[in-house]
Amino acid sequence: MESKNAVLVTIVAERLLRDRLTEKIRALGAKGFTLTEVQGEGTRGVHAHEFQGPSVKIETLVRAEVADQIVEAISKYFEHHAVIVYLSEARVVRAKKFGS
Amino acid sequence: MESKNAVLVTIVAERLLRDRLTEKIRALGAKGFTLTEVQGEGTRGVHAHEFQGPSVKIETLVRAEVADQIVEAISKYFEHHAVIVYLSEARVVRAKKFGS
Amino acid sequence: MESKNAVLVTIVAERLLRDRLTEKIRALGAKGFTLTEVQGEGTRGVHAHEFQGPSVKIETLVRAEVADQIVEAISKYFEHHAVIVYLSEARVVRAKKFGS
Amino acid sequence: MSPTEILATNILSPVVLAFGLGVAATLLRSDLEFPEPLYQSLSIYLLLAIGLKGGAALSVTPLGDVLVPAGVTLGLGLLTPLTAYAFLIAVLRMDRINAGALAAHYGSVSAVTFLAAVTFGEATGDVSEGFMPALVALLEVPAIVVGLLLARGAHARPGEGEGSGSWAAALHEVVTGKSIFLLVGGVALGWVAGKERMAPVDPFFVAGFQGALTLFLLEMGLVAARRLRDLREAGLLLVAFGTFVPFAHGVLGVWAGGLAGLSIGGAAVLGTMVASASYIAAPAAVRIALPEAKPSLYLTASLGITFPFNLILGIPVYFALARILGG
Amino acid sequence: MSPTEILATNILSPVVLAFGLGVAATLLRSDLEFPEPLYQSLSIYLLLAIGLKGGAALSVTPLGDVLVPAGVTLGLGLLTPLTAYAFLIAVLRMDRINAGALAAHYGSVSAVTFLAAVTFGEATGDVSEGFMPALVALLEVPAIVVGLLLARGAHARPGEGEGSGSWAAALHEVVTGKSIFLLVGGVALGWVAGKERMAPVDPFFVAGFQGALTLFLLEMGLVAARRLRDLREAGLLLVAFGTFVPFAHGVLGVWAGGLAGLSIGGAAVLGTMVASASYIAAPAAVRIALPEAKPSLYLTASLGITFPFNLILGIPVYFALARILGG
Amino acid sequence: MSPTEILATNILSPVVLAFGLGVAATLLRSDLEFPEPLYQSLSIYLLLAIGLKGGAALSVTPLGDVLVPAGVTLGLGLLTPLTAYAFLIAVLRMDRINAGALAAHYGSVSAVTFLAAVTFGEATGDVSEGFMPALVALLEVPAIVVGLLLARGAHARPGEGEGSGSWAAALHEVVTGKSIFLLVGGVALGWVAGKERMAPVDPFFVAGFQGALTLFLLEMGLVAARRLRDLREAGLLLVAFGTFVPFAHGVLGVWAGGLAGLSIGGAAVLGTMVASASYIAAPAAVRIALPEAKPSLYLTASLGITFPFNLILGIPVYFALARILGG
Ligand SMILES: Nc1ncnc2c1ncn2[C@@H]1O[C@H](COP(=O)(O)O)[C@@H](O)[C@H]1O
Ligand SMILES: Nc1ncnc2c1ncn2[C@@H]1O[C@H](COP(=O)(O)O)[C@@H](O)[C@H]1O
Ligand SMILES: Nc1ncnc2c1ncn2[C@@H]1O[C@H](COP(=O)(O)O)[C@@H](O)[C@H]1O
Ligand code: NA
Ligand code: NA
Ligand code: NA
Repeated sequence: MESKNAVLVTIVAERLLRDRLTEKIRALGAKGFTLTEVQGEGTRGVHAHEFQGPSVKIETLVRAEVADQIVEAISKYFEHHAVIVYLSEARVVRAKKFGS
Repeated sequence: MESKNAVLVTIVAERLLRDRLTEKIRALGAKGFTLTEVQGEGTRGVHAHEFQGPSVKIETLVRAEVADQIVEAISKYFEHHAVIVYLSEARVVRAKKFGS
Repeated sequence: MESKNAVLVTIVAERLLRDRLTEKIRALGAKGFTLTEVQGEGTRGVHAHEFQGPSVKIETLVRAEVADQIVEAISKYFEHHAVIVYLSEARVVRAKKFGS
Repeated sequence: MSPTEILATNILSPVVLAFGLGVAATLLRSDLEFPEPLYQSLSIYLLLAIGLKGGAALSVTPLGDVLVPAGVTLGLGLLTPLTAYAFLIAVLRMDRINAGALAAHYGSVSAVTFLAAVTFGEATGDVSEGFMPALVALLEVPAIVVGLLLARGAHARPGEGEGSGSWAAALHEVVTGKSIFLLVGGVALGWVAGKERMAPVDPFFVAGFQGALTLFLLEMGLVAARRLRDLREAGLLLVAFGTFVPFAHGVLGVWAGGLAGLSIGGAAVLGTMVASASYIAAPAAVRIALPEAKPSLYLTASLGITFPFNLILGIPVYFALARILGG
Repeated sequence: MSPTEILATNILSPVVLAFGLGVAATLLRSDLEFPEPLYQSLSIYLLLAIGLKGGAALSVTPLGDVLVPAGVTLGLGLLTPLTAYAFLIAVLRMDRINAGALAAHYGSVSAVTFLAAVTFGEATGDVSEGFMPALVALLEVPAIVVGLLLARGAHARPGEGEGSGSWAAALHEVVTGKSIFLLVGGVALGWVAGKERMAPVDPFFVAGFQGALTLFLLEMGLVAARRLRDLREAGLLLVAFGTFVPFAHGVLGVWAGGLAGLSIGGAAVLGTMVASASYIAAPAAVRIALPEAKPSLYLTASLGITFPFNLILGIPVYFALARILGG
Repeated sequence: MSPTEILATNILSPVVLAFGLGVAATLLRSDLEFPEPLYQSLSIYLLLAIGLKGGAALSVTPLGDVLVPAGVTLGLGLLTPLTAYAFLIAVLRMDRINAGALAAHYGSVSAVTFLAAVTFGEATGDVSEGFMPALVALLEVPAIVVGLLLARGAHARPGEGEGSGSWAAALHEVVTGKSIFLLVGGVALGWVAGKERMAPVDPFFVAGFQGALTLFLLEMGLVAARRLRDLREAGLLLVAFGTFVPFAHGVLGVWAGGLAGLSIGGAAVLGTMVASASYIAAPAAVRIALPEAKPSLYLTASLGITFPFNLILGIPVYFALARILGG
């Protein structure tokens, strides 16, 4: 099967952002996402899971433009929330499924 | 330590495919895999976890040819099952361990 | 936002190494990490989770030099422990946050 | 008891109220959610507990008393998938794959609905036979097989990517699937050990049972309410099927239970079993054997329509009916 | 009982000892840890169980007996965030955002501290009114709202990246947040079902309760001890706030409870409620409405300072006080 | 009771049947599996509950009655690793690292096997002393240390990548490892609180215990059966070791228990403790101190061979023996 490039956007955030972030990425054109419960440690040291439950890792395969918009949208939360986002390359089949 | 390239194959699938997929990738030459329980949303919207338990994410480091065969094998499930697969580059030490 | 390259180091290890590994990567300059509980199968076939609980996947975004040092440090465990490590490319914003 | 009293007794029971509470949580968009392992642990506990209770009861029941009810139950397990299937093909003009999938669900049993009926009987004094749980196992398996046969007959080509394995895999799932295994295994364990040896585990499996069931129904409410969204797409015809067919099955079950010589409570519980639609064992097996069938269809029907219908309306009606026929 | 006896009764209770055991585990760097779902499941169980118990009691209590205590509780819920806020601004010179965040916590209630007080009362014979859990719900909500208002008043600009949604979202969280929903929902369920219909679930929710609470406090010890590290940074002033203000609130609560006509046990439990600081409902709401407030600050104060303080010292003192005032 | 009756009583107990059910599930390739957190939660509950029970009993036992049994237990904890080690070196010609690893396991205790023995005694009327759980803690720790010393003596070079830390880390794990911490902590808690203060938590920790244990053994069956595969590779010699040595240890334990003045039940339970092989505390410590030892070896032996052997055959035999020696 011939495969195409897509961008894998990975977001790790404290749980309370979960629904806001998934709605956001859907609104920006992501066709789906995979959510994993994780624990983490960063520079902020918010041990949010004690009252929020575990943090969430949200992974979504999208095309480049969408990826940049997601990063843009999430950067709004950088100042006050425990959240990071990073991009990596991925090759997918059924590129349409991921909006490429 | 000198490192070599390997391909990281990531599969996200509804739980009932778990054993079939792990057996398949082993048969195709994967030397191992890492399995994570995840939740997800896609275009199909099978909320399978209600009766199957959480979906599974299967990650396996293999060499390029094996990676393509795995994608080939999994594409059989695209039509009717909740499953996606994508490839990304990784650098490993002990390349032998991963069949490279 | 302008983004920079970082290296994503992924470690999968039997649980008892968890604290040793997280301390190690912090000592080597990682600014944070994300930890996921996983199951796995490899060439060693230590079903450690029966007495240790699930294995752990540790992901940390660092700059290239740190990544290599982490691989170096972890290779000490290759002989006798259930552990793997691999590197992949990632693009991050707020490069400082990840020591780049 | 007057009809209204019977309805009240049901709606005001902790079990039904907990279900309502769960629905409310979802509708109010509360962030209440059960950790997945709690849901799984409660099902394991409940299924095993039912089995153990039924097995222990079986160990002190003369085989003769069970044979006829068992035979009748088996018969209903073979018949009801056919009636459901016929209705779907004739009235809903549904394709045979999805019709077979639904037939498997409506022939089979919902363990929780069964438990709600037993609980209701205890509250109203119409206690059912102790061996009823053993009949659940009898009713669950054949119905699923019949449903799959109805669909597969229409569909020589094996499930994609699974070769002929899929059919075998489905049968294997039907018989060794966790819910059926726990139920049957529990019956066997309780029956072999016997009522007396089971006494030390009663505080855990018997005394704690009602509370655990209440907690589980809270979660069921959360899950079922999420299905309500899908109801719109599902359409009125599916709602009609999900209420009318179970009701018809329920009446049939109560009547057959009476003929089989079951007590009023027993007949009503059997009616509820027949009326209920599986949403654990059946979906798992159907997803394996009929991947092309729409899960949203059978899950919405059994979980979003039929489960609440039986829980709130069906059960008290089946009991009232059993009294009329039985007394 | 002599003061020392009262202290002993408290410290030697399984609940407090379990907390100590948890602290010890963390200090000894034991690898003991509770799986996250167990922690979540125990909270769901405990909160629902309190609610059910309170609701069932409410169903057999003449409304008249509850009105005055309810009014007084409501008043305390509006007052105590103000006193906490004033203290933080005046004495600790804290910025208004963090002061408001802490005020929300100290006005609200810690369900576990409440339970420890009820348990202590049962051990010493000063049993509290059965409807006290209903008051917990009353005390929890308004205090959080007042705390947020105090901070937001100082801060027109809405929380980053959430637009005006954040304020609404926070209110929504306060009312439908899982801990409050389970508590209020449990009260409603128990009250609607009534004491008699709740009987079958008692073995699960009532008999098992003390043990589950003990297990939960073991985990609380693990969690609280992890906060001790942060104490150093927190500094003496925060420790002073985390002990003095709760104590003052406790005295106020005991006194007001007496005036409201509560029994000695009831007054002491009300005092404990007022003295306690929320570490589930409040943090969740505050994190949403005031993301710029420091979680390490309010979690360390409520979980690392005030919770142990009330558990070990506060509760017996509030009971002793209630006896002096009440007897 | 005739030997066959004794065997029957054991095999037909819910606990043993549940283990068999778990084995069956694995052999039938059922998809039944316990969520990891349920397994962890049940172990936490069981270990803490044993400890609390033992501690509460200790609080009402004159110290004099415990001293001799305690001393004997300690002695057995130092001796049995040596006998196991000698057997492995002499008969199996095993390298000293793996021999030491296994010695640590066979000197130590399997809490679940201990519980099965206590349960069996209650079923047959040979009730054991209430303070037995305290002896479990005594037997567990020293044996592991001796086992590690035997291996380490052969092996100056510290564990890879851990520097000299590994040895200290292992000792730390032995003493603060979760299973031992819960057991010892539970004993301490129950002993300090005293029997009377523990009464309110009894419904949770005592009444529910047998059922929880049954559920846990179902999971143990699932896990142990997975080990059967590895048996082939393990070979007959390991099977011989995993049955003969425990049996010898068991006989020794029963005899020594009698000398120590324990009741028939007590002696049989002590025998079972000595005969059993740890599969939680020991593997964790061994994996840290002896990473080069083969986990498949010690887990297969203790979990796949010795655990079922003691559960099904050993326990009734140790009780029969205790009767012959004791009566
Ligand atoms: N360098 C990093 N590598 C991987 N994950 C990180 C890193 N820094 C932060 N995280 C994750 O992002 C979450 C929030 O980080 P922070 O906002 O820095 O506290 C943490 O809990 C981690 O899960
Ligand atoms: N664009 C996407 N990015 C990440 N994960 C996805 C994406 N689409 C689907 N998935 C995952 O694949 C599963 C099946 O997708 P689907 O077959 O589209 O329902 C979903 O449950 C998600 O976990
Ligand atoms: N080829 C692979 N791809 C992905 N994960 C692997 C692979 N090999 C090993 N692992 C992971 O690393 C752990 C230890 O591997 P091993 O030391 O080979 O037993 C396994 O439990 C897996 O989770
Ligand atoms: Na049915
Ligand atoms: Na308060
Ligand atoms: Na031993």
